[in-house]
Amino acid sequence: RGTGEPVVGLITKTDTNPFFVTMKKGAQQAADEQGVDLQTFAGKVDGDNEAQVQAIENLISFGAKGFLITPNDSKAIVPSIDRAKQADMLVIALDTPVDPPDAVDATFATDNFEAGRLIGEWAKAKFSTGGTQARIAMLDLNPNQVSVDVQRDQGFLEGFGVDIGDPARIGDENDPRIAGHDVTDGNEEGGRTAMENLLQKDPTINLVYTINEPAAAGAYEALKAAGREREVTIVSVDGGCPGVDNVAKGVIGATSMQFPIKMAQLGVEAIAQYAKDGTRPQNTAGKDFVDTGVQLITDDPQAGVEAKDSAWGRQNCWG
Amino acid sequence: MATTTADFETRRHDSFGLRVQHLLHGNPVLGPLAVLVVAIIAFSIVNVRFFSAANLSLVLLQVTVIATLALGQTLIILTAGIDLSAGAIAVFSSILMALFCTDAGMPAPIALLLGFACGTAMGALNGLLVTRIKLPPFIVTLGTLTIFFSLNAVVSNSETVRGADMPGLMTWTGQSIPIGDFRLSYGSIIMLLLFGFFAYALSSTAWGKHVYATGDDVEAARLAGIRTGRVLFSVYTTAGLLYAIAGWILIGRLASASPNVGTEYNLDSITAVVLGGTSLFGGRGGVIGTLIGALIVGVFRNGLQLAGVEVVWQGFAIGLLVLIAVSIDQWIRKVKT
Amino acid sequence: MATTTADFETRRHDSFGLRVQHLLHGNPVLGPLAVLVVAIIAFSIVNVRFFSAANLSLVLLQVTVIATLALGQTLIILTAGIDLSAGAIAVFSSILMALFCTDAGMPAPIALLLGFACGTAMGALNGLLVTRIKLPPFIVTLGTLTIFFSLNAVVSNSETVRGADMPGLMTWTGQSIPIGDFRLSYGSIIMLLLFGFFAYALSSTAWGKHVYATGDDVEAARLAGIRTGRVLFSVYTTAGLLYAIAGWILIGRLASASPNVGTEYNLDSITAVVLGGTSLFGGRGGVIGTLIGALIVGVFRNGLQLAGVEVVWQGFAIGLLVLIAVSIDQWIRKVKT
Amino acid sequence: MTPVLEAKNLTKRYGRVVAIDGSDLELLPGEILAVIGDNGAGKSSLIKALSGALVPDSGEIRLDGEPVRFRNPMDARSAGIETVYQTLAVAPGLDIADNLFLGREERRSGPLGTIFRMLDRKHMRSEARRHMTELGVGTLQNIGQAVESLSGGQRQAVAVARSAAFGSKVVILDEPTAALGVKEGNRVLQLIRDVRDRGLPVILISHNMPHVFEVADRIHIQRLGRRIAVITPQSHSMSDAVAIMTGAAPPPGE
Amino acid sequence: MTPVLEAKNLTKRYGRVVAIDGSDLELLPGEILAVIGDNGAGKSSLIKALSGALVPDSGEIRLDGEPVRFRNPMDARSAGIETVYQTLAVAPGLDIADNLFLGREERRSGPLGTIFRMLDRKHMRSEARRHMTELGVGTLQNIGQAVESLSGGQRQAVAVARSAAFGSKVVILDEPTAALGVKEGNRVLQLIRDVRDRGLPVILISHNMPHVFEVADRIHIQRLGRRIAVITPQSHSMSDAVAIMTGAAPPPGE
Ligand SMILES: Nc1ncnc2c1ncn2[C@@H]1O[C@H](COP(=O)(O)OP(=O)(O)OP(=O)(O)O)[C@@H](O)[C@H]1O
Ligand SMILES: Nc1ncnc2c1ncn2[C@@H]1O[C@H](COP(=O)(O)OP(=O)(O)OP(=O)(O)O)[C@@H](O)[C@H]1O
Ligand SMILES: [Mg+2]
Ligand SMILES: [Mg+2]
Repeated sequence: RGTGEPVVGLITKTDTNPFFVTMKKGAQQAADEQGVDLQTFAGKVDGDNEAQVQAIENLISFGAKGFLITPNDSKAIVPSIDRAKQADMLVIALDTPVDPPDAVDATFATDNFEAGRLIGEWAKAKFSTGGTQARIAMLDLNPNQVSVDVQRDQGFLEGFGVDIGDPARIGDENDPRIAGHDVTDGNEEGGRTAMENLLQKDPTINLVYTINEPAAAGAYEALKAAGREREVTIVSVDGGCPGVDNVAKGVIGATSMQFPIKMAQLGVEAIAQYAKDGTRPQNTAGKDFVDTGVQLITDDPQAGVEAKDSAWGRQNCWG
Repeated sequence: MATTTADFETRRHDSFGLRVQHLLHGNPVLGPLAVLVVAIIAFSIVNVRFFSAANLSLVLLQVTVIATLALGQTLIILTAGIDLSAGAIAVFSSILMALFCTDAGMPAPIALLLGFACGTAMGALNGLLVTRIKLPPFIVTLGTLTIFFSLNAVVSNSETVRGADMPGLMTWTGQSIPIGDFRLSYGSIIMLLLFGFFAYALSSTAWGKHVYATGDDVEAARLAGIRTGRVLFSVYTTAGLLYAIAGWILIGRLASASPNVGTEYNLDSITAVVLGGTSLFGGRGGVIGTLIGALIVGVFRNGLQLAGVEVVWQGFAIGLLVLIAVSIDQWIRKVKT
Repeated sequence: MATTTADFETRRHDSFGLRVQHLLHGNPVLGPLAVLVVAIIAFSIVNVRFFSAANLSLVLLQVTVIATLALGQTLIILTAGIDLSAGAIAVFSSILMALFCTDAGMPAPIALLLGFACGTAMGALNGLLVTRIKLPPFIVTLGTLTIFFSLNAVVSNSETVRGADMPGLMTWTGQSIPIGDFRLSYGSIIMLLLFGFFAYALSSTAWGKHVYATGDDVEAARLAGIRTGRVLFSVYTTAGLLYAIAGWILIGRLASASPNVGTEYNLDSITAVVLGGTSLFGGRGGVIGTLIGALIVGVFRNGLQLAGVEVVWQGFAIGLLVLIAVSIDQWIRKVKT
Repeated sequence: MTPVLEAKNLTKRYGRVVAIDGSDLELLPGEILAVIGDNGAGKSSLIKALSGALVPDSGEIRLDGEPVRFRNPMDARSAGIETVYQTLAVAPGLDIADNLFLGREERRSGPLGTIFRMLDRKHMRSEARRHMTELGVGTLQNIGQAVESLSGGQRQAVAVARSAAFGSKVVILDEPTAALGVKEGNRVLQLIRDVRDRGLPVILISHNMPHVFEVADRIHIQRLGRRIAVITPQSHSMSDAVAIMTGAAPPPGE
Repeated sequence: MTPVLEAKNLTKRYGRVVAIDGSDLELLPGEILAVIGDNGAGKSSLIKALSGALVPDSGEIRLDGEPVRFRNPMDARSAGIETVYQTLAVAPGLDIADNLFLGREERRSGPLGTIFRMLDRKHMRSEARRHMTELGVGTLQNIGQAVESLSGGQRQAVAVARSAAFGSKVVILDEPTAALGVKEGNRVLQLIRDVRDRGLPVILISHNMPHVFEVADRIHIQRLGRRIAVITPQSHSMSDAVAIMTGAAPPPGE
């Protein structure tokens, strides 16, 4: 240690999710290019705010120039970020914004509401061409109403044309097309169990929104076991390579791809820049964050919804 | 009973109530069973769809992995231990066997057996630490839990291995035989056979008696000439194998091997064991109770969703129901003495 | 020692080794302490920055909440119980006191006291279920854990309450007194005072003896005329209060009350207790060991990060180190007999 | 003379096992009442019912002629009934002094005791050593030893010392000399006489006939869960007693 | 005549407590050797060292003249030494038959036993009842009762029955009659004689001098952790023995 290179921190939600693993790889690559010393931290589980607070404390004590963080608790992390900023650090939120958003110097993120809205619009177009009445199952993350979960869920419903009520709350809609909500913890097992139970509750479900692609894969297994996989459309968000493969195989109808490597690279570059000459990054015009983009991937394109196919997706996927 | 007039006489004079007492006395699983039956009846009333063959087969399917884990957990808890690494071993084993037959290109049976061997070895590691260095099981398995989870993340690169990329044997446990509307998966069949096997081994073999004696009072068992170290080691090793089998069943269930599942497995499996009436202090209980305990949890989870209870309130309801279930069991036990 | 020539004689003939034995025999916390010292020395060698006043004060700050929770947990484990709801009570109490003084607009001292009262009541609920319905503590707190977490989500609407919106008293625990480079937070002071208080209460009051006797052998304690029900109830209730205080310290530490923290608190607090040498079977151990146990975990976490160990491998290293720490402790104990 | 302690028609069943089957007992003021009977005759169960350690299924208990209901050992203890159980009921991890004073610890005098509720450990320890020496247990090397590491007889002495020191109305001893050596056993017999001479009646369960015949004023014979006779050392010989107890001879008066 | 079992200069310390302080012991073929001594004299510790339950700090143990090292009770047991400990060492949750056969369960004959390793529960139960009846414990109402619910004496009978049934070289009994009734105690004495008559030597620890003098061939007197004398019932009277044991009289030959 002690190479004299400026220290840059990366604090992810967990260290087991492929999304963050990818993000870390991207950051490491950029750090090597920029000649900075990357220190990585992670929460023990999703939602583990305290580990992130400790990570910031450690970074302050290391004298880091700045750090990138995917906050586990958007609000609760803010006081720690304030302390870091007092120590003249550049703080960048990655993937998940903090609350209030201007507590950080910049946010490099997927517009999760937009990601949800894209698959919602696609599904709406598909169902209106098919002429069938939709029965929707909503497979969310967990009961905590975290921002990513809320934004994707509400974005999807908005895109599909459902009155979403309070856009900050999941489950306050009373559209009869929604057959039910359940939580998946964002993994295959949760996805399968939730799908199984919702199918028991309402066997006529034909459209499934999933918080991410592992949950989608689990939901597909449940549908397959019930013999309904052909009649049901699954939409998801992420753009991981297994997810894109599943689009190609017809398991997932459409998914919104996000770009974690880009997020991490932009973030590391911004801090390296700041370390060099003190310039701070600028937000995307009209948004309170730097939108790293989102791309709808489907092999069943619908009129009026811009999309790329799974071949393009394979080349640009992560993980 | 082998004997005697005395038995017979007391019995003859018994009131009906006392006979029920004796029945319960001889069959400690009746408590959990009563809870299960009540739960099933209650949920059937709330939602008629609950008590359909299709839904019940779903409940069985959903508890299969947890029940298999809880079987290993029961063995360990019977020896007054506890295993926090159960979920980690299962998930890590499933990742290993998946990687063996995909990345490493081994034939499926070999990959499977090697996966079992790895799970067994992980269990054996726990056993060694417990018996040789004489560390408390809680801390041993807490340590190996984090170790296995890290290794798991490193080895798998946190990436899911798809079932489609594996030979059919790996996902075979997920297939099922339809019996009318009831769909019995091979995984569930394996699980039930394992339960039968261990119910027998615990009640009718010398090994079973030694497990109970060791859990009851390890010092007394040692003085009575039981090699308690060997018994404990055999239990942890066996549990490791059972977890690996649970890992195999898990691959079938998810049609993939995912490194990110299973965070709740330990608590869930311990819950099943305790709901099934096995004492955390060792020496009392059995595996059939555990099976019922696992089913109770599965029935609650599924039943609440079908009853349309909101997700935030489901946790509340499950907590409450667990407490009520154990209270009922406790009440039934009280009648006994 | 009050007595006697016999003592004195054996002592006089003792070799140096035997004297060390006796020292360790009389002071069971020396084992964990040795582990802590070794860890500190090792990490200081790896990275000089570790053994700085600033960094050590950071470690103390980082363990404060866990240590306070582990204090309550120790009381319960001493009675042969276990509390899985510790983290949930702390977090729920912190949310409640935050909401009392923001949404409900109460004056800060009242909100704080009401928050403590709520935590105490939650502990008392555990105590009632354990003593009245005689349910096993594991299952009681498993049930209330999920109940409290759900209520927490419902009450808080899963939203974080910002410290900036609260009166200063609520976040006061996060402020600190600088002693040179060492920054001692008020939260840490409260925690240390609580440890002192309970170390005294356990070793030098009748209540403490009754806690030990109850944990040692509840039936014997009952026959000896101890109202074991009351003792248990007092322990669970006190633990609830301690968790609520931990919740207050948590608000200061995070400068906010967040409903989503604390999922790992139970395991962490139990780890601290066990590393501190308290037996999960009750009746053996004490709170000073727990403080050391909590510090061991904090030192490992911080030291590994400073040593530049990668995140995936940190879990591995912590698992390994926990095992090594307990092994060393075990080895020291062995010397004793 | 009203009996100090009286049990009428007590019954206790465990599932299919009958432990007490309509048993009576009377303890007169100032007497030593021995209870003898085969293994499993229900002696321990009977005195557990008297000391609140078990709640009988039916039957009545009277203390000084008043019906009482003990729901737990603490109830009986506050009524002045002190019991040494056959299983000893000691807290294995605590030391001798702690066990001796368990449930009625002595506090320091002054504010340390009243405000800080500090125990007077030194005094309790020296008292403990005194009690143990009084019982003839001189082999004790370390008064701070945990009770679990004591020899069988030493442990029994702890339990006996406790009851003798604290009984205020009735002292019940379930096989107090079983694990004791000759000298220690005799000391306990002496102790029992001392307690009686202090005016407290004693119930003594023992299988040791010489002991029983040495100290008892009356002997209650228990058989198959019920009292079948009450004799005195004057009216009957040891072999008569054993014969009645084992069923070899009919009980007197039948 | 080489002793069957011989201990030389055994020592065992627990921290500051000395339990065995350079003690010797010799057990000759076919004899009943009684070990007596005050409470805490180290009798139980001594025989625990002989049966592998504790590993002495120093000293030597010889079986049939060969030095042996028992690291655990199983070692001693496979060498044919069967022990009844003072703490009884029964598994409280198991029933009588299970405890009696613990560690050497009997399997069914035929494939059920060899392949399925099924226990012959029926046979073990009837054997258990036979053993208990042989010891005079006739009050047992339910042979399937868990041992923890037995009376003190019944529990002791289980432990004694086990050792008597299975000892093949030496039988060691640590206060086997302490909790037993008169009849049951006499049966155990008879059992001890029967075992001796089968050719097995027996070590009997007891505080009951009449019992000791009734059955013992030689009497080993333990005091403060060491053997201070070996006498015989013919050479000394009971009161001599007690005097030597308690230190009131000097050991013979000094
Ligand atoms: N908890 C219990 N469950 C079932 N049976 C029990 C229980 N407690 C006692 N018994 C039975 O009740 C009967 C009487 O037991 P008790 O302990 O009163 O006998 P005792 O006269 O004290 O014998 P001992 O002289 O051996 O101590 C015995 O047959 C015993 O097995
Ligand atoms: N584990 C232990 N730790 C500390 N001291 C012990 C331990 N075990 C035994 N001792 C001490 O060693 C001495 C001898 O004990 P031991 O049990 O051998 O006596 P004993 O002769 O069998 O007495 P008794 O007739 O009362 O059974 C006693 O003073 C006892 O307190
Ligand atoms: Mg008795
Ligand atoms: Mg002894």
